[in-house]
Amino acid sequence: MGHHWNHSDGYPIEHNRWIVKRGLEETILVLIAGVSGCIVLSGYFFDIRLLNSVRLTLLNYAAILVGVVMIIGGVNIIRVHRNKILAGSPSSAHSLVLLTSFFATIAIVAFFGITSNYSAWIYENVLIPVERSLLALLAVVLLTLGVHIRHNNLNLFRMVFILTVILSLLSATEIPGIEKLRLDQVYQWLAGVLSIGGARGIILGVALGTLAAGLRLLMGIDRPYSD
Amino acid sequence: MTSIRCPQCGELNFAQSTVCQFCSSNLPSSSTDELSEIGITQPLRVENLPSPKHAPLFPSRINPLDGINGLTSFAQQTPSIHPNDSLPSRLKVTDAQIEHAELLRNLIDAEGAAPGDPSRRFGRSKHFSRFFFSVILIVGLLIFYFVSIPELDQPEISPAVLQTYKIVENLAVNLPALLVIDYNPAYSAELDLSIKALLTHLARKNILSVFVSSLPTGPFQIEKIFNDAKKSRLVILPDQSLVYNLGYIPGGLTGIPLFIQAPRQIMPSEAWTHGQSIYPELMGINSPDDFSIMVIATENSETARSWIEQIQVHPIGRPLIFVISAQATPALLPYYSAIPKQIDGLLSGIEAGLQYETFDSTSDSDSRTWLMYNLGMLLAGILMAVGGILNAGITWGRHSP
Amino acid sequence: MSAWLPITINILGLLVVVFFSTLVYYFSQSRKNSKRIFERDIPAYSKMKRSVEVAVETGNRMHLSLGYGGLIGPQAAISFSSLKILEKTSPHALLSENPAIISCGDPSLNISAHDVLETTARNIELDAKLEINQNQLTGLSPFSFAVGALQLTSDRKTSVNILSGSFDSESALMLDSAERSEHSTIAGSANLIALAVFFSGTIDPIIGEELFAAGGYFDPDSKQVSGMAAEDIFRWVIIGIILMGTLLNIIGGL
Amino acid sequence: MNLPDNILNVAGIVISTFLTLTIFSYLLGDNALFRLASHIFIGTTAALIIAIAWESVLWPKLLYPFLFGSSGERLATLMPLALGILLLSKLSPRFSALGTPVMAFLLGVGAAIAVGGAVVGTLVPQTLSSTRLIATGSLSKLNYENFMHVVQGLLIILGTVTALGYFHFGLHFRDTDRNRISLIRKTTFYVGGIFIAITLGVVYAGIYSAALVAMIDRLNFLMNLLH
Repeated sequence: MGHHWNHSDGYPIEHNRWIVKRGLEETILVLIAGVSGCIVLSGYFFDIRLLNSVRLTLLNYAAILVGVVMIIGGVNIIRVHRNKILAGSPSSAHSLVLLTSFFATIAIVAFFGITSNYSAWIYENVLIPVERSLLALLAVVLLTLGVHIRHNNLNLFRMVFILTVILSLLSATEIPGIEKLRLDQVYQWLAGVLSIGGARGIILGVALGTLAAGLRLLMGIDRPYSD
Repeated sequence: MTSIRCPQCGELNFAQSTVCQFCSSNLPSSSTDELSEIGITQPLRVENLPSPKHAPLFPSRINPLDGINGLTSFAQQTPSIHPNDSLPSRLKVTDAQIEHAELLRNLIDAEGAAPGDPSRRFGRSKHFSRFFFSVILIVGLLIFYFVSIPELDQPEISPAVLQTYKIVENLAVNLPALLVIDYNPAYSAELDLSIKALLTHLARKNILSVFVSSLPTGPFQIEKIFNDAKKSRLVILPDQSLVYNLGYIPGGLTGIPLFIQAPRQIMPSEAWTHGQSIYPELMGINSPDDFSIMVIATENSETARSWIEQIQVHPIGRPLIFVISAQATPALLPYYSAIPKQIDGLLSGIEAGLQYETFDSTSDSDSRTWLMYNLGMLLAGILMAVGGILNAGITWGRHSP
Repeated sequence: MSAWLPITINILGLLVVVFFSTLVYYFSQSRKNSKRIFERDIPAYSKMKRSVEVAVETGNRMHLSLGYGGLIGPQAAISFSSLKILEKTSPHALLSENPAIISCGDPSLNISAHDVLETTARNIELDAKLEINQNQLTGLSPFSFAVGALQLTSDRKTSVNILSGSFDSESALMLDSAERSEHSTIAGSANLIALAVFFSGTIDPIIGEELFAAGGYFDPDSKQVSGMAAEDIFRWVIIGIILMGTLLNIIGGL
Repeated sequence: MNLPDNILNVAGIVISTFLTLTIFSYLLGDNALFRLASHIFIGTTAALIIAIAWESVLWPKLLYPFLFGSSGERLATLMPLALGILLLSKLSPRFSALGTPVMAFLLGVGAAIAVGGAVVGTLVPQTLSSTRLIATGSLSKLNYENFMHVVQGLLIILGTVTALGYFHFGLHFRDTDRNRISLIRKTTFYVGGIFIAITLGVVYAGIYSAALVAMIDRLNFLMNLLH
C-alpha cells in the first residue's frame, strides 16, 4: 500500500513477508470489488427480493460515499492552491483569489443557508455569466478549429467531416435565399439517416468497451484500486 | 540535449533525427535557421543534471547510453506495424552530442530569435484568424441592434416537437410530473427556453411539476427557473404553486439506478416530508411510475445515456421525454429512433424551445434572438466553406512541386 | 411487444455477460508467448509513446488530463481506461526533468490517479517524493475543471498534452490553449461531443472504443488483450445478428 | 441582516458584467484578468458543490440520523459512517492504505453500474432494434414511401454495421504481413470511417449552435445594459 514502500528496505526476509502481505491484501481487495460488484450487477438481470434489498443498500452506501469523496476533493483543491501560495509560484496570486472566493462562498452559504437568496445570487451572478461566456468563447474557438482543420493531414474522413459541418450549418438557417437551396433536405438525410447509423455504431462499440473494462475489473484482472 | 520541430507536422524531434518520428517526413539539418525550434531551455550538462532530491534523469540502475530505462522497452512491447516504432540508436547521448548541444545553445544565444517554422507561422495565422472571426461574429450578430429588424418567420413545428406536445397534452391530470434538470449553467440559455415552455404547458393543465437534479449545481438552476418563471409575465405560475424542488439526487449519476427503483430511499427524507406538507399528492409517490411523465433535460450525451440505460433496466410505464442541447441530439437519435422507442419525446436545441412556445403563444424571447441565431449559423457556414477551400488550396500548393 | 421485451433483454443481457466474461477469462489465461500483432495500428498510441519519450529525453513535461468522469458510476469504464494510460505512461513521464502532471475533474478519479502514481513511483524506485501538485483536481464541475486545466495545457515546460477520458465541448478550450502554446496534443474520448471537437482539433484522435484498447496497445500481454479479443468476437456476432435479423425480417414480410 | 433587493441587483449586474467581459478578453489571448475570473469561478463552484454535498447528502443521510435518529437509524448509518471515515484516510499519505478497501468497494459498484447499463440499456436493445428497421411487409407492396423507408433502413444498417466494424482490432497471436488483411475489413474500415465522420460533423455543428446561443445571450445581456 501507499506507505509501505518507504519502510520496505530490501532485507530479503522483510521483503518476502511484505510480498506475502501484499498478496493477501490484493486478494481481499479483489474479493471486495468482485462481490460488491456482482451483487449490484445481478440486480440488472434477476429480481430476487433479498438480493435486491442488499443491492439497494450497497447503492445507498455508494451514493453517501460519493458525498464523502466530494469533501475529499474540496480538501485536495484547497491543498493544491495552498501549496502554490506557500511555494510562491507565479500563479500564487490567482490561487489566493481562488481560496478567498471558495471560503467566502462557504461562509455565505453557511451563514444564510443554501436555499437563501444569497446562494441563488452567487449562482446567478458568478456561475451563470462565467459559464455562458466560456461557452460563447467556444463559438469562436470552434469556428477557428473548423477553418484551420489540420490542413496538412486533410484525409478523406476529414473532408467528409468538414463538408458535413458546413452543410449542417447552412441548412439550419432560414435566411431568405439560403432556404431556396433546399439544403434542409440534404440535412434530413445527413442527420436523420446517415448520422444515426454512425452514432449507433460508435455507441455499440463503446458499450462493448465498457463491458470489457468493467468485467476485467470485476474479475480482478485489472486492479486500479490496489496501489 | 536539443530538439527540432518537424516542419510538416510541427512535432518535437531529437536534434539528431533525420526523419520525423511522427510523420516520417525528412527533417532539415540543424542549421542556424532551425535553431529557433529548439524547445529546450537547458542543454544537458553535468551541473544541469537534477539533484537526487528530484527525479533523476539517469537513475543509478540506468546506463546513460541506453537513454532512460524502459524507454526502449516501449518499442519492444509495441505490436504496432508502424515503420518508426522501434527506437534506434538516436537516443544515445554521446559526449560529442553533448558538446554539439552546447555549441547549438551558444549559437542560439548569439543568434537571438530566428524566423519561425511553418507550424509556428500556422500558429500565428491561427491567432490572427481567431481574432478576425470573433470580430466578424460579434459585429455581425450585433448589427440588428442598429439596423431595422427584417421579419423572419418563426421555425415551423417539427414532427418531434408536435409529438412531444401531444404526449404532454394527453397526460393524466391527477399525477405530478417529474422534471430532471441535468444541465450545467453554461447551457441554461439554450435549454431554459424548452423547460419554461413545458412548465407553462404543465401548469396550464394544472399538473404539479416536481424537479430533481443529479448535478450538484442543479438545485440552484431549478430555483433560477422558478424565479425566471415568476418574473416572466407569460409563464402561468401564480406564486410558485404547482412546482416543487426535490433537490439533488445523492451520489449524482451513481444515485440514478437507486432513484429509478426507490426514489424515497435515496432522496433525503425531509425533502419528501416538506413536499408532502405542501402537496399531498406527493404522498402516493413511491417510484418514477407514480409520476405521470418523466422529463430529462441535459446537454451531455453521457448523462443522457446513463439515464436511458438505467431506465431501460426498470422501465417506467410512463412517457420519457428528453430536452437536450443541439450538440447531444445525434447521440440520442439512435435511442429515439429505436424500435421499440427508448425515448418517447425529444426537444432539441433552441428551435424546439421556440416552436414549443408557439403552442401556448407564450413567446418569451424576442424575434431578434432567432434572427441572430440564423445569421450566426450562416456566417459560420460561409466562413468555414471559404476557409476550407483556401486551406485546401494552400495545402495543394505546398504539396505540389 | 414492449410487454415481453424487458424480460428477453434481461435474459439476453445475462447471456452476453456470461459469455463475454468466459471469453475474457479464456484469453487472459492463454499462455501463448508469441508476439501479438494488431491488424489495425492506432496511430495515436504510437504517437503517445514517442511524444512521452521525446518529452522525457528533452526534459519537458507530459500533461495528462483524465477528464471529469467519475469512477463510481456509469462513466467508470471510460475513466478506468484513462487510468490505464496513466499507468502505462507514468513510469517514463515521472523520470523527466519536469515530471508528469495529471489533471482531472472528479475526486474519485483524483484519488485513484494518486494511487497509480504512488505505485509507479515505488516500482521504478523513484527517489524523489511525489508532489501533491503533480496530481491536480482542477475543478469540481466540467467547465471549472477545463478552465483550471488551461494553465497546465499552456504551461511553458509542457511539451505534450494527453486528453483521455470523459470530456465535453469545453475540451475545445483545452485544445485551443495547447495549440496557442504550440504543444502537441493527443486526445481521445467516448463522448460523441468531445470526439467531434478532437476530430477537428487533433491529428489522430482516439475514437470511442479505441480508448478502451489502451492497455493492449501499450503492452500486449495476454491479460491486457483479453478484453480486446473478446470485443472483436462479439463485434462480429452483433454484426451477424443485425444482418441476419434484417434478412429474416424482410423474408418474413414477403 | 438582509440587504435590500435593489442593492443586490445592482451588485449582481456589475459583477456579471465584469466577469463576462473578463472572460471575453480571452479572445485577445490568455491574460491575467481571464485567469482572475476563472479562479473566482473555480473557487465558487467548488464551494457550492461541497455545500450541496453536505446539505443534501452527508448531513441528512449520514450525520443527522446517526446523531439524532432512532436506534434503528443509528444502526443503519453505522456502516456507511465507518466506510466514510476510512475513506477520509485517503487525505493523509501515511494512512491512505486504510481507504483502499473502500475504494475497491466503490470501484466494484461503479463497474457494475457501467456494465449493467451498457448491456441491458444499449447493447441488447440497440442490436435488436437494428434488426427491425425495415418494417415487415414494406417490400411486399412497393410504392415510393415504402421504397424510401427501405433505403433509409438499409443505410442506417450499413452505417451501424460498418461503424462497428471500423473498430475491429484484428488481434493475431502470430506474425502476419499486412497485405493479408481481407478486402471486407478494408471496406468496412473506410465506409465505417465515413459514417463516423458524418456523425461527428453533425455533432460539431450542434456544438457550434449551442455555443452560438450562449454568445447571443451574452451579447444581448451586454447590449441591454447600454439600452
